[in-house]
Amino acid sequence: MSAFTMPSLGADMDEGVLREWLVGPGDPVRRGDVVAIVETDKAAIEVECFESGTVGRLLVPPGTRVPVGTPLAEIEHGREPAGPARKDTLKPGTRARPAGPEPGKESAGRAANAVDSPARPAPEPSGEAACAGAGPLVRHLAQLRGVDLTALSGTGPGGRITRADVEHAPSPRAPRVRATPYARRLARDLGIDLTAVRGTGDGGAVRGVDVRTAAQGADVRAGAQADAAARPAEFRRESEQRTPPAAPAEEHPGRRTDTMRRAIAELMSRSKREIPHYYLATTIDLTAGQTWLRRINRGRPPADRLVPAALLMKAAALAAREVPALNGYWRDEGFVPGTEINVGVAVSLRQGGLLSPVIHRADTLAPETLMAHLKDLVERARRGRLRGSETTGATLTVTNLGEQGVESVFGVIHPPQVALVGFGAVVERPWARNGMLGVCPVVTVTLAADHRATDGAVGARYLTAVDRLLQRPEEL
Amino acid sequence: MSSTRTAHTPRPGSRVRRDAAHRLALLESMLRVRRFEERCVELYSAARIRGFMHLYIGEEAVAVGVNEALTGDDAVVSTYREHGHALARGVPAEAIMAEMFGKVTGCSRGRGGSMHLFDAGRRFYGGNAIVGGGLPLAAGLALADHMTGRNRVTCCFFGDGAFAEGEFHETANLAALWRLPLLLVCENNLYAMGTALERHQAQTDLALRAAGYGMVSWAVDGMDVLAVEDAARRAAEGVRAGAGPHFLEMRTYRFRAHSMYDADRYRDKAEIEHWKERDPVEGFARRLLEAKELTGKARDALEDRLAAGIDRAVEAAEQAPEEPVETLLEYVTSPVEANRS
Amino acid sequence: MKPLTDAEAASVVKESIAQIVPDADFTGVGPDDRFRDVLELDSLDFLSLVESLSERTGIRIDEEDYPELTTLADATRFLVGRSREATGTSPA
Amino acid sequence: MTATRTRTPAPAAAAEGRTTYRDAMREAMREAMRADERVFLMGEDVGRYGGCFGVSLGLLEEFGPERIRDAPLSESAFVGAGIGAALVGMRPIVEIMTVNFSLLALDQILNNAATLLHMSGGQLEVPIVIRMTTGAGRQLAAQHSHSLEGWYAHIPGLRVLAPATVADARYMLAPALADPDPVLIFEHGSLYNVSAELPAGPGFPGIERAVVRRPGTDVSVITYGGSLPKALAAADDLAEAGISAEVVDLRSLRPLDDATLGDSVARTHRAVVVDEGWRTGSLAAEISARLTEGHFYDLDAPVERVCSAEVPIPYARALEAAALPQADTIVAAARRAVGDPAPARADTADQRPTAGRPS
Repeated sequence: MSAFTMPSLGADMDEGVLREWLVGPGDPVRRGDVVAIVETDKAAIEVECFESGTVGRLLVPPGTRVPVGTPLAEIEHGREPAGPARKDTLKPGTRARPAGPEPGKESAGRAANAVDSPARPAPEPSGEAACAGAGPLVRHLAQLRGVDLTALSGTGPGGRITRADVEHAPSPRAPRVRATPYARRLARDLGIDLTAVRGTGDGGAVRGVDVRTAAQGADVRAGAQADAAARPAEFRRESEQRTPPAAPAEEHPGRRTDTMRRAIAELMSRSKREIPHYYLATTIDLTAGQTWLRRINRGRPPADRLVPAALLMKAAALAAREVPALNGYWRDEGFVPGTEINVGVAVSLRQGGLLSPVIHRADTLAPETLMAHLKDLVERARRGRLRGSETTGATLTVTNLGEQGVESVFGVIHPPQVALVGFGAVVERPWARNGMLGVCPVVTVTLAADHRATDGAVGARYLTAVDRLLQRPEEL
Repeated sequence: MSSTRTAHTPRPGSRVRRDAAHRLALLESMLRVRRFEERCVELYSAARIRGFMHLYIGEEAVAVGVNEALTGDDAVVSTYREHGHALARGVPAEAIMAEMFGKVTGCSRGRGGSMHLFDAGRRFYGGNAIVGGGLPLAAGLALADHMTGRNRVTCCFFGDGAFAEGEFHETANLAALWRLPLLLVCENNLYAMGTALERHQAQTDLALRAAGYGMVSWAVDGMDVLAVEDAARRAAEGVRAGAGPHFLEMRTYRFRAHSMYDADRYRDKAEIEHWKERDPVEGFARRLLEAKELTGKARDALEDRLAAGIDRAVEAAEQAPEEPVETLLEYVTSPVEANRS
Repeated sequence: MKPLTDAEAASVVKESIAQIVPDADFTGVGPDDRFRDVLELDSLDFLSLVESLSERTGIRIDEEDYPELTTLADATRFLVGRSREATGTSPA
Repeated sequence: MTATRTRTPAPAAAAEGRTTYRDAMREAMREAMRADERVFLMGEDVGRYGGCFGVSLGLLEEFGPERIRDAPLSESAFVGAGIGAALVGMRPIVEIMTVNFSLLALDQILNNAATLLHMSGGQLEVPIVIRMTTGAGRQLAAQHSHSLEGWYAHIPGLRVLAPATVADARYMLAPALADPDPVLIFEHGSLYNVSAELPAGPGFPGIERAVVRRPGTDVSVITYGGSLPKALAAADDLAEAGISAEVVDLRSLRPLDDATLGDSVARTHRAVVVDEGWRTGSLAAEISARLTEGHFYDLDAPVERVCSAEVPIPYARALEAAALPQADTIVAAARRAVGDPAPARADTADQRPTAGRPS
């Protein structure tokens, strides 16, 4: 048996509110299933479970705020998903906690009733103190493992954070997938997200054959996705099912906005405090892009059409391939290049606030695929249905404030990234070409970059690349 | 199948030159070993030499006397207490000292150290640091000569401790059985490291026991270089004559610790002092002085000459380059097969 | 298939917008306001709107038609006009 | 490439045109002694008795007692004597009855044969060949049945060979004698009666390389010596279940041919190492570690090992059989590796990689 714990969904997350259980005791779960909705300072996020088995007791009732790493539910393991949880709770081995409610009494609202321990109040924010209470070795280890020390409560003398605390802290990085080394290599080569691959090996391990199957199905799935988009009514029904009327987002809308505001404030302050930004801008003739889009979209049903944002995003990602110095992280007083080009898409939420879901390996995606990802992510971000893995790992962020009509946006870099690309509105402007003045659609693309990592010349090279790429949209 | 030959008992004293020059040469040879090792003690204490180092001091008459019976064609297989054997054999002091310094000019290129001195050109097949380990090897050298009909002697030194090893008994039997041209020289210094002979052998007359294998076996006063030379010559002559292996028990004594320093808890100081009265080097020098074959002045000149030679060896060893670490994996397999893992 | 009435078309437009912006407050959107700006619809939202309108009415909407969908009044008019064209001829 | 059916026939007397492993080894020695006067054979009962396993039968008559030298039961002495003789130019072949007895000569093999070249700073080469029988399967119990070749493969300065085929028995000796360094040849006792047609000399792959005895695509079964026939039999069974096993014969246990092993695993992504030695600290462990070091990102399953049970090899037939790697345990390991642990079932067949299935 293992515990499903409050995940860390970002480097700056130290606690979260369990908003909703999507499973109950006795439900079989597979690794990767979405089992709960967790509200962070930024968003309500669907969190997946990383074990296969049967849900045992739910340890935390909805609405409870708990620190990262707190066990939320038990996952019982067995080859076959076991019967109802009540059977399991009778096992002596699971009686570690004070007795819960009579198993037989559970009926409606069993999720809430099944919770053994009373909701724990959120601990006093002790981040700074905890941080101060960690030795250099522990700090180093935390950095290596990407563990946020402020999210830990120390178990050492005087609340000191020990090495073990860091080692036992859940890593905010992408969840560990049980996969063979060969499957990992293959997934990387084929551009397959391992977390999405169903493993058929021992203990659900993903093997080479699974990755190949997934790769073969990728095209099929992309098609299916388009299908789903073409049937919004059906999709809506599903989402209504999944989102009960008392959805967390609506439950405390004010507070959620407040907490997200706080998180954004913290992140942006840190950025402006730590990162010496420099800014560059250039205006690009988008005639070729527009023409190409019009041609592509003609005759396609709306669901299959591309918006200019998809094209711009692709150009931004490809340019990052040409200028890798802008794609990655500033860490430990040095630039760490990203191994992939994962583009964070700044998505503004209607109720206020900002989310940055990530399109992984955006440079490798065809515009159509990228468009499908974009639609899906933006839609789910706004419904508070992003998965944890979809909000992490960005190596470069693109903002598209132009959607709101502004012509240029000088953005604030999301640390630890080193650059942010902004696209303004596509507008018609007088434009001289070949000595002739005409009216062209143009877009202003801006770059905010970290001067510690690069100098202006690198940034200029990047914008030039974006321009050049957009002149040949058919090659994107 | 080797033919059965009648045992040959050589006449004592045959062909041994007894002139003064020869005796002075023996003294010089023994003194060189003694002074060389005394310098080793100094260098070891100064940490210039490391590892195990077993000194021969007190036993010099054996190496020097036996060597008189051997020609350049003969082979020597030795033990880890082999500075004396190597020097007597003619291995240059420079090469030995450099080896102990772990230098590239060492006689084993720094791979062996004090316990593993080799000089293939002089047919000196090494210091073997496994007690008794050199005996089968020596039998093999002798077997090769036997099979190819070369009239050469292989001389194998070993201690009384090796007499307890199966390898001695296996080799003695094999060599006697096959009539191998092997000269077995047991340096009985009365201690297998710290265990006295009577505490590790039921029958302490080693020559008597060796004779049980059908070998010609004698016990010899190992503190008297002339007696050693005489016995060795007679034995070697027998070996060359095809009489099979010969066994010499050299009764000797080491004056210093088993390896550099020990507390001598296993033997009395009085016993050591008693044996020192029979110091093979000083005793022999005294005899030559008394016989007027050596003068005080000549002795001083000899000492100066030896000291200068040792100085040169130390100086050369100091100056010699270290073997580069890049060569670490060399000499594990033959260079022609250098591409092996 | 019958052509849409003005009321039906207006209702379809509002429902489609509400689907995309669940808490859209139409009291703040006049019939001639550019609803894209008022309700802050980005290009993806707008595409979803087009999708929804097309789905609900069966009317084909091309990119060239997008400028017709700027205000609630425009959109209503567009849908009514297209539905009339469509009836009598083969549906799009 | 299609896998040929290479199940090794049951031990039988040499048929017409066929040679047994024993005869091949004898022929190799005869050829070597005819070609080079420096070569001689020494060991217990190699002469009049004709060799404990009959390998040297008849050689005494041809070469005489000087070159076919019966030694007393003194492993240390005659192995050491072989080393000494090799030091001065001879080319001795020393036969030790079994690997268990070789422990009595371990001092000579490790402390002298493997070490002299190095200790002497390159002055002394030791061109000796030491042959010995290894392995179990003949109900000889715990002091005649062990497979300790892995211990020797641990020792730098030695070359360790394990001829598993009649051709290797015939052709490995000459290059071993030509090698300036000590070479140990391990002859699995169960192989002496195996017979096969000898290929012509050319095409012999030397003593450096491992050889793919049967190509396959789904899993590499890596083995040597007496386990090779079992591995080939297992490959037959696996083929019937639709699993294509590649069988790799190490041939040289030291040095290991990492390239051939790696190439195979890079193709099949799965490895089963079959080693009659005990599992703990085994040669199989070494191979598994090397594959993991060098081919981690090729591996699609943990490396499986099929070794002897950790028990002194027992006498009773059933117990002995249970202690040793067998075709069925190899099959089971291969199935685990390809993720198809159950005996072939129609409903799981689709989950297997399709590449290696016969069409």
